[in-house]
Amino acid sequence: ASSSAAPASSAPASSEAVSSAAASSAAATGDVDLSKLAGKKVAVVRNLAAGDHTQQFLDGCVSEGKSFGFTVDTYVTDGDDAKTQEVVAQCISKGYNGIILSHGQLSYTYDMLKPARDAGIEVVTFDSMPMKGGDAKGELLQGVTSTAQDDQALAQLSLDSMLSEYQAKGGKLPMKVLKTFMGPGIPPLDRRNVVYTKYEQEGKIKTLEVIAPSDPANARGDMTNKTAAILPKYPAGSVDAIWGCYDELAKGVLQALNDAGRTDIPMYTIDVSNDDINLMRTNNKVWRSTAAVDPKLIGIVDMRLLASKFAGVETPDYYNLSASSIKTDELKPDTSMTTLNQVVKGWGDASTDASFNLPWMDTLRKQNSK
Amino acid sequence: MKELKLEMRGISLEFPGVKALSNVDFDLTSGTIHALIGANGAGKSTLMKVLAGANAHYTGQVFVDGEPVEIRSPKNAKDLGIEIVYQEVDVALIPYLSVAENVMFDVIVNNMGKNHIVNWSKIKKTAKETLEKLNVELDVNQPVSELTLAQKQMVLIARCVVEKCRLLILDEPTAPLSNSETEELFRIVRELAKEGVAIVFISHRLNELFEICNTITVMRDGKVVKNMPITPELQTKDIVELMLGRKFDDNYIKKSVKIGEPLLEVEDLSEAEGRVKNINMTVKRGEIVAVAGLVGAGKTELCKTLFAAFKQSSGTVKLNGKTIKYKNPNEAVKRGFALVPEERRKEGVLITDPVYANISVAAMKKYTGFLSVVNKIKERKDACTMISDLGIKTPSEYQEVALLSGGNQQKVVLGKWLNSESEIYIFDEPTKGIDVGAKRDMYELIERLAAQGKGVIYASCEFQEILTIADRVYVLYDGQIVKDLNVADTDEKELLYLSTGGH
Amino acid sequence: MNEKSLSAKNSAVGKTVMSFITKWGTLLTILLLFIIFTFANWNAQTNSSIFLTPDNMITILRSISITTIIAIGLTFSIAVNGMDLSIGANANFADFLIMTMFVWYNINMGLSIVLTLIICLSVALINCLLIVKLKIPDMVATLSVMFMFQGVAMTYSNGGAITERMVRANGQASAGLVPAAFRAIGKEPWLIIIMLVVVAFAFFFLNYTKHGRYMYAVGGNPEAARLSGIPVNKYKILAYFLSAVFAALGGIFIAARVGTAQVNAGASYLMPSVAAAYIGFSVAGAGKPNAIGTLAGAVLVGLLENGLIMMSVPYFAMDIVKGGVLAIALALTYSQQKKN
Amino acid sequence: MNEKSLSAKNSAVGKTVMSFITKWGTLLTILLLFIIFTFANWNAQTNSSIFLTPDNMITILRSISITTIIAIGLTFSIAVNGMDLSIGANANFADFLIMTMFVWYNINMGLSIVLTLIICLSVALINCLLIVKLKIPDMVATLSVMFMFQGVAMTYSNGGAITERMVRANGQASAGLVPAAFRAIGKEPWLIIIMLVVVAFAFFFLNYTKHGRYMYAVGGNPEAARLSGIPVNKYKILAYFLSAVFAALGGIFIAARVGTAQVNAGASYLMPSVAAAYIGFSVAGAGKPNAIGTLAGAVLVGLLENGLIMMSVPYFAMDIVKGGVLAIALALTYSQQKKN
Ligand SMILES: Nc1ncnc2c1ncn2[C@@H]1O[C@H](COP(=O)(O)OP(=O)(O)OP(=O)(O)O)[C@@H](O)[C@H]1O
Ligand SMILES: Nc1ncnc2c1ncn2[C@@H]1O[C@H](COP(=O)(O)OP(=O)(O)OP(=O)(O)O)[C@@H](O)[C@H]1O
Ligand SMILES: [Mg+2]
Ligand SMILES: [Mg+2]
Repeated sequence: ASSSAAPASSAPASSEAVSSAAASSAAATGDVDLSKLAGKKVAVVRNLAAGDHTQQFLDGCVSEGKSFGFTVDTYVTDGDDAKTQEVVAQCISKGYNGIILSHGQLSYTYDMLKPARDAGIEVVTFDSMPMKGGDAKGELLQGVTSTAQDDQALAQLSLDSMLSEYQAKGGKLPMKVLKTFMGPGIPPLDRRNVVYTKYEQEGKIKTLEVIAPSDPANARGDMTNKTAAILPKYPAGSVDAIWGCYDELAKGVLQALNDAGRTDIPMYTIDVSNDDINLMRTNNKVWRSTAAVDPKLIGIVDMRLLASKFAGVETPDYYNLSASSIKTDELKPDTSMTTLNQVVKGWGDASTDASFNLPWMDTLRKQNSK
Repeated sequence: MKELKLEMRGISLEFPGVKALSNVDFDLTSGTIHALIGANGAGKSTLMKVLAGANAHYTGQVFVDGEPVEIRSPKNAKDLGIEIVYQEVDVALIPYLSVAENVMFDVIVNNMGKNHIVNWSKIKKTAKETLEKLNVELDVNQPVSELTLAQKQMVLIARCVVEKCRLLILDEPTAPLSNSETEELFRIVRELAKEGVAIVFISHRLNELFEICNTITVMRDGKVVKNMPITPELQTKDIVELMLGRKFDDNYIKKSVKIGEPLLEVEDLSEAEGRVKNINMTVKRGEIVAVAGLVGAGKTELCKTLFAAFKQSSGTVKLNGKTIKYKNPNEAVKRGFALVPEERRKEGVLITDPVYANISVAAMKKYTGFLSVVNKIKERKDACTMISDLGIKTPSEYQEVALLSGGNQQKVVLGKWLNSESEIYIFDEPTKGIDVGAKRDMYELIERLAAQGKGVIYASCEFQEILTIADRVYVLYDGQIVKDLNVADTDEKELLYLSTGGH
Repeated sequence: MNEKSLSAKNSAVGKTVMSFITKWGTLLTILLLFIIFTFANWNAQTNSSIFLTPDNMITILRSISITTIIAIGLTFSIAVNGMDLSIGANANFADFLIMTMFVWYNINMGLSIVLTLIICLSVALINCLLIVKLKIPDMVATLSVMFMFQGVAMTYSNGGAITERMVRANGQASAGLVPAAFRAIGKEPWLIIIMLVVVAFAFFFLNYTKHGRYMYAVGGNPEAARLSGIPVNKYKILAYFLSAVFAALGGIFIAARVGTAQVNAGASYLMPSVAAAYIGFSVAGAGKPNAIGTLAGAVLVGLLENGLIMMSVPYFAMDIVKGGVLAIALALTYSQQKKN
Repeated sequence: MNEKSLSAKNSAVGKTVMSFITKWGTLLTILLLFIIFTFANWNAQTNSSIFLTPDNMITILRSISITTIIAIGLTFSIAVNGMDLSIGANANFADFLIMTMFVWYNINMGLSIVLTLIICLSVALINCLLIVKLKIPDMVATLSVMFMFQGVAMTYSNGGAITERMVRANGQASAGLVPAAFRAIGKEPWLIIIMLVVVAFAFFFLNYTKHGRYMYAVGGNPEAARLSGIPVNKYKILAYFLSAVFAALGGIFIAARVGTAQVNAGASYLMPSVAAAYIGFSVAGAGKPNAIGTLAGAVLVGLLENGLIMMSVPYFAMDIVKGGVLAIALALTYSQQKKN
């Protein structure tokens, strides 16, 4: 698995740089007054529909928070941005010590979190940027750490894997690709699309058709029906690959391929879950690889950043979680999300500096496990 | 069939705010046709609903053949062999099901035993035969919602005679029927009585009672006031007196009113689907013009076409000498038309609204001012006046219309239009279901309208009524006016002759 | 005279045509769409339509089958003049239940299906309690039950999806697998056969058994039904139980088709089911909810989606066309009615 | 005799209590919840409730305001015995429209709002065409319109969200910004004030004007209303227009509140609005859709959600409690009715 993707240009610092800086600053702090961390209450607000990815992210937050002795409450607001704002306002008046926000929109996140910061609440965000004036180039809300998956790297990993398998078989560029997509307007997908479009412009890829769900609440089933209707137009040999801009869409496509008994089109995707691993293994001819960041690790890292803030340890403004590529051929029969690290190097490794594990955290965990 | 001896003892029943029955005794035996009469709201329907199991919360005791029985559900009643034709047809019909199924409904519900599969060919055949027996021509596959009121009534009667019962209750079955249907019904009723069925017959047409009933029970204010056999000596006058509890002269003399300028002139009017054709008629100010005809002649259609509730396809309508155009009831009302429709529950009242809102609904203009705000105080005052003018029996003006007795609902419909200050009043069978006392009050109100210089169109299949109240009469046959007569120059026989197609 | 009778004849013909359209509007629309899609998707090379292939017909049938099964359940509740908004949540609940039976508890297929159906009857139980006992209007009663069971399914699964080898709360991966036979019933021919059996059952039940007729009576005029001695509440309860059974069955097929239980997977079947059942009202001039009509409604919606995608209508414009054609089909059927 | 009259008195008291509960069931539930939440969220340190703070009360009002505005629109359509399922899609459409006016076209705030409201009347236009002209049952007619306008909004935005500085198809970033004043009306006090004004308007309109009276008459018995001279179609049309206006207004506030237009943002308001309007039916014994009731319904739902979050109920269990309390509130109100 390669994580040597180009540094994310949208974020001001590359993941490597930030994480090493963080690690060194933590080392410099030396001993931390752990009593400051006792009995902290944390709210995790996730503005996406409940689902597998959400659950793993929340799991990461809760398990890590509990191990630190925090009380962690989780809220899911189903992509309803008005509701997100009310829930965060409520969390502020409820007097949490820290808030982890996932997937707030640029347009309101700054205004929404400002009162929290004013009230002295520590904040870490994931895939949401609290920028003043709702301008991505604006000033970051003071004291907040904004984390993100490295979407650019994710897109590159999956597309490169797609191209290299094709070219290894002697295929000629451009590749004829069925693209799944949803948006624009969903920031992570937009960032992935930037990379895809670049490859298109470079003449590496030619998009035959865009398949997109019109019912976001039932993306998977919707994609099955849509793909099923499109497939008859493309007899075997006329499509070189399918690109799944995220796994939920890809799984819908896979179902349709299975229904039609088609194994002639390989598929390359982004994101991973237990379900995905099962399907990759059972459809190894079709689903060739996926690029992903461990969603649980995201939750863990966000919680660690928050803990560092409680402890008064210096934290970076931006933090990008690095992506890995998971190849179907590498999967073992018993591989699952928890054992993925046995086949993918560095996967979900929560013990390293890069995932922000600091020495005093181990001490804290030990204290709390007693 | 087993003889039936039914006794009701000390039956009482209360509704919120209304003591509908107090300590009523009532007896029935096989083979008799028992008339039950009383003013509107006297409690006739309520008493019969006790027998039918629809008023489960009665107190008192019912005995069948000397044994005490509990009738707490319709099923109990059916098990005892009691069948009822309810006063309001739409209480008992399932509109979107076919005529056949509606006729055979009780058979399907109660007499299929352990059989779960419906035998459609048999159902249709039996339904058809039953309707033929009643001399009714109907397509049994048609949904009931497409039928006219009279046809619906016949479907309900067919339902009750399709299988033998021990007691048949007919609650004002003849109200929407004209003579010929009534004759058919009576024929069947007599046959049933001969076969030993006990029959209760409710009607406000007193002469009918003399025709077929043996015994009569008179009710007033929820009590039985008299129980007697019908003998040749008995006079309508006496019964009416018992009913109303006061002296009553049923010999109504029409007051003469000055007839003025032509108010409404209709030339060559036809309905879009040809249900009435080439209508020519004139109504002068102060004149009461009747439209006579049998069921199906098209009286309702004529009334609704004049009111633009049915589409007018050709012809002209002149009001005060000026040709007017109007395409729907809203525009008709604006030009001064008022229609008391035939099917009160479906077309006349806002059934779940209080009485006062029903009375004001067609006269909103009177109660609204700035920003269309409703003057509720005036609205309720007028409603109270109307309630007392028409003698509507209701606990208060706030009572839901659905909870009034049939005749009182009809009075509410009348009240709605009397309150509206229209120019042309169209009454389609307005006396249907209202008692003799109220009928007289209504005549007086209609005359008062005439005296104020309004025009009145009065459609009825009861020729006696027409002869009493109208100045002139148009006879309708098959959707066309066949004759224009002065009431003074005609009689019931001629009207009947003309309306059955004689020339 | 001659002229008059001629025009009368013309108008009579016109009336017949109109009443024909009214009766068969939905089916006509389906036929029309079929023809349009066949020729719009013509492949000049092979000189055949890529729409009108056995494979694609099966694809359409497959895609409508779950909707149809759930909509048939809804048809029963509408037949008693009710409305069951809990069907989507119920299907979702069933989806989760059966998946956990396989994955968490390793229960065999037959037993899992039976257990799921039985447990899902609790939805009907609560619906009936609220509607029949507590007299809450159907629409809101089932709406609150919808919320409840959305929550129940989520709580049961801890807010996540149920998949093979998923990690349970105790940190262990679950051992159970989804039986291959179960996955098979989520594919043709089984899925399609079962859908047809369900439609046939509902058709027979509603039209040829007295129970079906009672339901219509209850729906058409509850007062009349009560006064005729029909146990109105019993039949309302029956209708909601049937609705729950078919919704649960639909949920089981979602599981069989997908092989996992996804959060809220069932919810998206509510609206298409409502559409199918209502479109079906007037098929063949029934004027009331009926099994064949519901099937036709589902076919219309499914056909439309399939054909439009084939014609590469962009996904975001699809809903416009879908809504439009739906409106046209309905207009054909209803516009001639109730005018007198 | 004495005993009898005593028991009669008792039962009379019992009856009064029951009828009181029936009338005020929803409000009682709200009060109860209020008390429960106040004490369940007691902060021992400050000896005050973290629930009962001015801030949190404002949060609740703010959170219900958009739902209430949309639900008031729905109240009009239910008053004429209709049903407008297109409100969610309409709100969504308005959300997109107004955002593009700001972001794409740089139109000023006043004009944008007016234009949006006007354009959204097209939803009402189509609803009325289908329902009034073509006689399609309200539920399916508006369902098909819902699909249509979901599609229209998506097509208009090319399938994506509308955000400030978004990149248009031509590769250029849009220059328009959302006016700060516009964002301000999406916050207290404006949002709350406008909600109250909307409720007051609907209350006045339905209860004190003849138009409101006519709407109820049309809803109660359309045939009798027509034959009483009420222009039934006109009032149906008016109801659907009001429904569309308030749905669009709701959509404008979604935009003001969020600052972007997200795909299908309006759809999630449909179900809560339906719930609010139906819960409101019986508030104060009205027995029909009414403005105060709808507000009470929205308050109930909003209060519940807020209180449960305060009590840290996990997100996946929230729906169970919500559904349950809803059912209880409805049961209190309805169970005593129509028994006589
Ligand atoms: N369900 C009910 N709730 C309240 N009051 C009722 C109800 N049913 C009947 N009443 C009242 O009971 C009284 C008797 O009504 P009933 O229908 O028996 O009269 P009726 O003799 O049949 O009159 P009509 O000749 O008008 O049909 C009336 O005052 C009526 O308002
Ligand atoms: N909805 C309808 N559809 C078709 N035909 C109808 C309809 N209503 C009435 N008709 C027909 O119109 C004619 C007149 O109907 P109707 O019985 O209402 O006349 P009427 O003179 O008012 O009689 P009634 O004594 O019942 O009031 C009949 O031939 C009837 O079959
Ligand atoms: Mg009566
Ligand atoms: Mg008539």
